[in-house]
Amino acid sequence: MPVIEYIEAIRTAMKEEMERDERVFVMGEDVGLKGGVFGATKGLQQQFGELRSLDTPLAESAIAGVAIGAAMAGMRPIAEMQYSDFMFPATNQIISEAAKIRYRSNNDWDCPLVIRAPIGGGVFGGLYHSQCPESVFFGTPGLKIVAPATAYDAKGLLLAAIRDPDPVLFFENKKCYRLIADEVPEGDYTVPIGKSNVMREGSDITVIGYSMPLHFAMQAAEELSREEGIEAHILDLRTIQPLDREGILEAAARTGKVLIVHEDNKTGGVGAEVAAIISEELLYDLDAPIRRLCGPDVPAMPINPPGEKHFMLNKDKLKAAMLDLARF
Amino acid sequence: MPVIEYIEAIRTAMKEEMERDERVFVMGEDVGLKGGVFGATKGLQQQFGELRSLDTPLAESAIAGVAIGAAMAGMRPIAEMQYSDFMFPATNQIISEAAKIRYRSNNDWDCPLVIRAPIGGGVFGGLYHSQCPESVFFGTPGLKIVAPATAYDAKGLLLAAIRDPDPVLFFENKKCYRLIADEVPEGDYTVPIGKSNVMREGSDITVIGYSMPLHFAMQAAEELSREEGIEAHILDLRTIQPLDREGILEAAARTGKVLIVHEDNKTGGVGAEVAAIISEELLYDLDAPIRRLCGPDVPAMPINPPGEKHFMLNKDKLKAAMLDLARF
Amino acid sequence: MTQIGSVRNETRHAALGLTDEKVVRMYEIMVLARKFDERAQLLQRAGKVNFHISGVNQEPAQVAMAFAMDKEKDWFLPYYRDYAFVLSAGMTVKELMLSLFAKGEDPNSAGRQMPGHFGCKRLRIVTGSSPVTTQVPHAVGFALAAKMRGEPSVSLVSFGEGSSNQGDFHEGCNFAGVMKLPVIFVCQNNGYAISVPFSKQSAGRISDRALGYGFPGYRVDGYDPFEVYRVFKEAHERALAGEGPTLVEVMTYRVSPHSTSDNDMAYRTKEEVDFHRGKDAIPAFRQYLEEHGLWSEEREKALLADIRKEIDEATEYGERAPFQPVQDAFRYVYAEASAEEVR
Amino acid sequence: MTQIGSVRNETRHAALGLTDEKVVRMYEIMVLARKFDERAQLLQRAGKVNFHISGVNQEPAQVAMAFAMDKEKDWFLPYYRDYAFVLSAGMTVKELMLSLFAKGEDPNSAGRQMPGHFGCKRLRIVTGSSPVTTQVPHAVGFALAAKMRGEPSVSLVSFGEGSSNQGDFHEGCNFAGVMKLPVIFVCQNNGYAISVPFSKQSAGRISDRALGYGFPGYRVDGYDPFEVYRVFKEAHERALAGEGPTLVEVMTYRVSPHSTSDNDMAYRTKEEVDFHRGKDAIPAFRQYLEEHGLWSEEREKALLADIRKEIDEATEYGERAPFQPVQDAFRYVYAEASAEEVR
Ligand SMILES: Cc1ncc(C[n+]2csc(CCOP(=O)(O)OP(=O)(O)O)c2C)c(N)n1
Ligand SMILES: Cc1ncc(C[n+]2csc(CCOP(=O)(O)OP(=O)(O)O)c2C)c(N)n1
Ligand SMILES: [Mg+2]
Ligand SMILES: [Mg+2]
Repeated sequence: MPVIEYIEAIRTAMKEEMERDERVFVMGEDVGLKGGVFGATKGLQQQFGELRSLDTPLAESAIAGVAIGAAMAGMRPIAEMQYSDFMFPATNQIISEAAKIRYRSNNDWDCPLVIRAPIGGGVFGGLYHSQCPESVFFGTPGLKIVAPATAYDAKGLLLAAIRDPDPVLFFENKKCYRLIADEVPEGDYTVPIGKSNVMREGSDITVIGYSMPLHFAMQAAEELSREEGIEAHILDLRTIQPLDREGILEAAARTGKVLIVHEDNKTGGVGAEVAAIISEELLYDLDAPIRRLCGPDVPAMPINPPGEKHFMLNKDKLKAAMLDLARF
Repeated sequence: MPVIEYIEAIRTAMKEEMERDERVFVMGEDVGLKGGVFGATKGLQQQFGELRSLDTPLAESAIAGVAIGAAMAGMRPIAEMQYSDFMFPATNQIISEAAKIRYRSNNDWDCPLVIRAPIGGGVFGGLYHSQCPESVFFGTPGLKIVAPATAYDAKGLLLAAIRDPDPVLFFENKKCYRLIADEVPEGDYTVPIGKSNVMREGSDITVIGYSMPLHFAMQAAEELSREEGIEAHILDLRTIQPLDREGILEAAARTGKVLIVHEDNKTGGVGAEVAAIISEELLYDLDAPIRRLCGPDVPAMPINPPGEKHFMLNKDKLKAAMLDLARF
Repeated sequence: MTQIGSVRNETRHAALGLTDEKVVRMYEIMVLARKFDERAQLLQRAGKVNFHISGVNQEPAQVAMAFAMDKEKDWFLPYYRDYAFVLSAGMTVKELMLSLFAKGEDPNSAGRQMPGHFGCKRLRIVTGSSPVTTQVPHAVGFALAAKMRGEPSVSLVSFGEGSSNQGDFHEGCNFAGVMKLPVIFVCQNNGYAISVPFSKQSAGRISDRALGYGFPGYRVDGYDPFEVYRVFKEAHERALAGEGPTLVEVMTYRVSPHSTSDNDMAYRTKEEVDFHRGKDAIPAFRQYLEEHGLWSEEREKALLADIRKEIDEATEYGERAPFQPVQDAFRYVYAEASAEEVR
Repeated sequence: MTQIGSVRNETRHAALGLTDEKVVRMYEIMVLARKFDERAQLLQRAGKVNFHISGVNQEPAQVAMAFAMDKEKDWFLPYYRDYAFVLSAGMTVKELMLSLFAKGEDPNSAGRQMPGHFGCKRLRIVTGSSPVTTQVPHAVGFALAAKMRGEPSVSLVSFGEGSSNQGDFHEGCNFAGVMKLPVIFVCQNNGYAISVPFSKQSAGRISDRALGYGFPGYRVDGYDPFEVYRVFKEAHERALAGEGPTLVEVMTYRVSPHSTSDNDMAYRTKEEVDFHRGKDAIPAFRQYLEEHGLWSEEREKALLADIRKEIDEATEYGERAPFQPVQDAFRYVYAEASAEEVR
C-alpha cells in the first residue's frame, strides 16, 4: 500500500467520491483555483469544474446554510471552513439547523452534509489560526463529529462521512497535514463512524485521545517501553460524537489507569465526557484517578514561539504524564 | 425580607444598578415599551429612557457585537437574548470576541459585558424555545457563566455580573421566572461569582446541579427524608464557569455518592466536567459510581405535552434516581 | 362566467394570465386561510391549544405569490405566518389542525414543533425552524442544487422585515446574487417585529438592499394581490431564464398581536390596528370577482358553509387524534438505518 | 513654502483645509508605511519572522482617511492591512516591529497575536482579531457609547470587500443606520479576498448597500488621496452633526500576494498585478508636493535616510527584544484584580 500524507488522503477521498457520485461537491473560500489555503482541494476545480469546486463569498454562515439547503435538496455537499476558528459564524446554521433537521421534521427531511475544518496549533498561527473548537459542537445531538489522526483514517472516515445520511463535522488537524503519512489503500474503503481504534496494545496505562496528540503519545510510549519497560495501551477515539462507549470502557479496563489527552482546552472538553463515562461505569476497576492532559484553559495559543511551545502538547509532556501515571 | 419572584429579582437588580451606575444599560429585542417578552425589563424604558432600555433590530450578532463595542468603550451593557435558543447567531461575537479581548490585548482592553438569556423548557415552547445552550459556551476560557436557581441568587449574581470586569453569560431559567420566589434583600448585595452554595445538608447522597432541576431535587429530598429517612446533600453550583472545585469536592466527599443533575443534555454537558473533576481528585472517597441525570441526548424537546413531559426532568425522576443511588 | 376575446383581455387577471378558475380559487384559499386562522385564535382562547401565531391580513399577498409559483417543480421555504401560502401549496386544513394540536399525524413535525413551523417534502415545503432567517441560505442552497442539476426549479423564501436584519439575509442574498441563482426572496413587511416598529428595525427600504447584491428589488402593495402576482410571476420568469434572484418587499400590516402570547396594546394603539384592518384585501377581491361575474352571494354562502364544515371536521379530527407516542419522542435524531444501508 | 491668499486657494489640499505641513506629513507617512512593509517582506523572506501581511498600494488612501479623523477623540478599528492608518494614528515603526517579531513589548498584544492585529488604547485603536468583520458591530458600539455620553467622537472601521459579505457587516450597518450613529464604515476594495476576485464576492457595488440602511454610500478612487480625504472629512462632519453613518468603498488593488503564505500566481497574472502597481499613488503625491513647492529631491533623500534609520533601529530593537516570558503566557484570561477591587 502506498504511504501518503494525511492531507493527500483527504484530497483523494474527495476526488474519488466526486468521481463516483455526482451529487458530491465541495464549496468554501478559496477551494477553487487556489485549491484551498492548505491545498486540500487542489486540482478539484480543474477536474470537476467551477460548480463542483465552488469558490464562495467570504461568509461562513452562508457556506453552511447554502450547503444545508443543497443537502436537503438531495446533493452531498462538502463545505470547507478555512480554519475551524472561522466556523463560529456558522454555529447557528450548524446547531440550530443541520443538527435538528431530521428530528424536527420527524424524519421527513434529512441533511447529509460534511463540514470540514482544520483544527489545532503549532503552526505559528496565533490565537485565531490554532484553535480546537470541538467542545463547542460536542454535545449537540444530531451532529456526528470525527477527528482522524492518521492518513488511513482520514480517507476512510471522510468517505464514510460523505456517505453518512446525517451531518458530520470533520475536524482535520492542520499539523498532521504534512507531518503524518501512512499506508492508505487505493480506491474505496470506509472507516466506520463511531468506532474507536486501538493504536497500540499495552498493559500498564491507557491513553485515550484523538487527533495529533496521539502521535506524541505513540512516540512517548515507544520511549517508555524502551527506557522503562512501561507498556501503554493507546486508544484513538477517531469519532468524538457519538463516542465509542464500549471501546472506551474496554481500553480503560485493560490497565485500570487512564490518561485522556487532547489539544482542546481541558475544562468542558471531550475528555471530561470520557472521564465521566468511565467513572459512571468502571469506577471499581480503576487503579488510579482519571487524569487529563489537555490544552490549558486559556483562550488560545499566542503566536510567539516560546508562548506557543509552552501552550502546546508535545512528546515530552506526554511522556512525563504517562510515566507519572504508570508510577502511581 | 420580602419574598419576590425570580424574574422580579432580575428586574430589580437591573433597575437598581441602572440607578446606581449610569454606564449600565439594557439592550435587546423588545426590551423597551414591551418590557421584554417575559417582562424582565418592564418599566425600565419608562424610568431610564429609550437609550438605556434600547430596542434593537432583530439581529443577535449585532446585539452582542454592539454591546461588546460599548463595553470596550467603558459602558456596562446588559444584552438580552430573547431566548437562549436565539443566541447562537451571536456565538462568534461571544466566543471569538468577548471571551478573548482581554487576553489578546494583553490586558490593554477589557469587555465588562453581561449577556442575559433564558434557558430551559417546560413552557410548551417546542424545540426552539426550550433549549439549554450551556454546553456550547461552557469550556470557553475568558467567559464566566452563571445560572441561578433562586431569586436571591438571581439578584445577587446579576449585580455581581454587571460589576464584573469580564464578560458574563447570565442564564436565567424561564420556568423559574414566576414559579420560584424567595426572600430577597432590598438594596445592594452581591453573590460572588465562582462560589457554589449548599442548599441542603445531608449525609447519604450528594446531588450537584444548577438552575431549575435543583428545585425538583429539593422536593424529592424532603420526600425521601420523610419517607425513607434518606438525607440528601444538595449543592447548587450557581456559577458553572469557573466551577467551584473546592465546593464540588467537599460536597462529593460528604457522602461519597454523587448524582449530578442538569436539564441540558447529558453528553458533553457541565455534568461531565463535574464528574471528571471528582474522578480526578476524589476517586478513593467514592462509594458509588458517579451518576448523571440530565436531559436526553436529543436535539430539543417536542412541543406536544406528553413528549415534553417525557423529555423534562421532574421531582419523580429525581426522586427515583436519588433513591436508587442511596440504595447502591 | 368566463367570457371570450376582447372582454377577457380587459380583466386584470386575464391580462396576467390567470384563468377565471384560478382567480376564483385564489379567493377561496384567502377565505379558507382567514377562517382557519380565526378558528385557531378561538381554540387558543378556549384553552384547547397553547399557542397560535396568526397570518391574518397577509393572506391575499401570500396566495398571490403562491399562485405565481410552480407547485410541481419549485421549492418553498415559507415562514410562520404563511398559512395561506402553504394552503395554496396543497397543505390541508386538517394537516394544519394536526399541527396546531401538536398531534402525531401532523406532517410538518408530528407535533414536535410549534404550529406555523411548516415542512412537508410531498408538497416541496422545506422544514423550517424558529430562529428567524436561517431559511434564507437554505433557499439559496435549493436554488444552487437546481442550477447544478439543470432543473427548471425556483425556490421561494419568506421572512419578516425584522428578520431581514439578520446576517443570514445578507449572506444568503449576496451568495445568490453572485451565482445568479433562481431564488425569490420575499420580505413580508408587516410593520412590526413583535413590539418593535419598522422605524426601529431599519432606516432604509428592504427592497433597496437588492441593489447592493446586483439584482432587482421591488416594493409591492400587499393589499393588491394582482400586483403581487405580477411581480412574482416576473421574478419567477427571470429566475427560470437564468437571470438570477429577485427581492420582493410586500408591504402589509400585522393586525393580530404577534402571537397569542403577546399583548400588542402595550406598544401600539387600537386606532392604528383598526385603520389597517379596514384595508383588508379580501372584501375587495370578492368585489372584483363579483364585478367580473365570477362570484355571487350564493357562492359566498356555499363557500363559507364548505369551509366551516372543513374546519369543523379538521378541528374535531385534530383534537381527537393521538399525540406521537412517547416511545417515539426520541426517534430520528439520526437516520435509523445504518449509513451502510442508506447508501 | 506656504503662500497666502489667492494662491493657497488654488491648491487642492488647501481647498480641503489641509495645511502644507499636514500634506507633507501625509506623504512622509505614506512612504514610511511603504518602507516598513517592504522591510517586513524582506524579513519574512530572510526567515527572521514567520509571517507578514502587506498593505502595499493601499497606504495613500489609508493615510488620507486617518488625516480626516480626530486623533484625540475618535475611535479606530482598523483591519490587518492598515499599517499606514495606524502609523498616522501615532503608532511607531518600533511598535510595529515589536509586533512583527511577536515580542513582549509589542503594545498591540505583547506578541500574542499575528502582526497586523492592531490594538492600543493609548492611541484609541481598538483591539482586533482575525475573524473578519467582527469589528464592524464593535465600531457601532463605540459610536453608541459616544451618543449615550454626548461625546463628540466618531468611530471608523475598516474591512475588505470580501469581508463585507459577512453577516456582521449587515447587522452592524443596519443598527447604526437605525440609530443614526457617528460611525464611518470603510470597505477597502482591493479586488481580491485571498484568491477570490471581487466578481465572485459580490454582484453589486459595496457602496450601494448603504441605501438599504438609509445612509449615504460612496465609492471613491483609492489612488486619489485628496478625494479620499474629502469624502472622509465630509463623513466625519456628518457624523459629528448627528446625521449618522457613512459607508465608503475605497477602490484599490492588492498588489502583494494575500500574505507571505500565499502564491498569488495560482489565480492571477503578473500582468494584472503590474498594471495596478503602475498606478501607485505615492509618486503622484510626491509630484503634487513638488509642483506646489512643498517637496524636493533633497527632502526626499533626507526622508528616505531618516526612514531607513528609523526602520533599521526598529528592526534591530524588535529582533533583540525579549518574548513575553512564558510564565506570563497564560495571564489576563480574566482580570487579575478581583471584581471587588476593580469596581
Ligand atoms: C434569531 C431569532 N431571534 C429572535 C426570535 C424571536 N422572535 C420570533 S418572531 C420575532 C419577530 C419577527 O418579526 P418579523 O421578522 O418582522 O416577522 P413578523 O413576526 O412581523 O411576521 C422575534 C423577535 C427568533 N425567533 N429568532
Ligand atoms: C470569518 C473569517 N473567515 C475566513 C478568514 C480567512 N481569511 C483571512 S483574510 C481573508 C480574505 C479577506 O479578504 P478581504 O476582506 O477582501 O480583505 P483583503 O485581505 O483583500 O484586504 C480570508 C478569507 C478569516 N480571517 N475570517
Ligand atoms: Mg414584521
Ligand atoms: Mg480584498
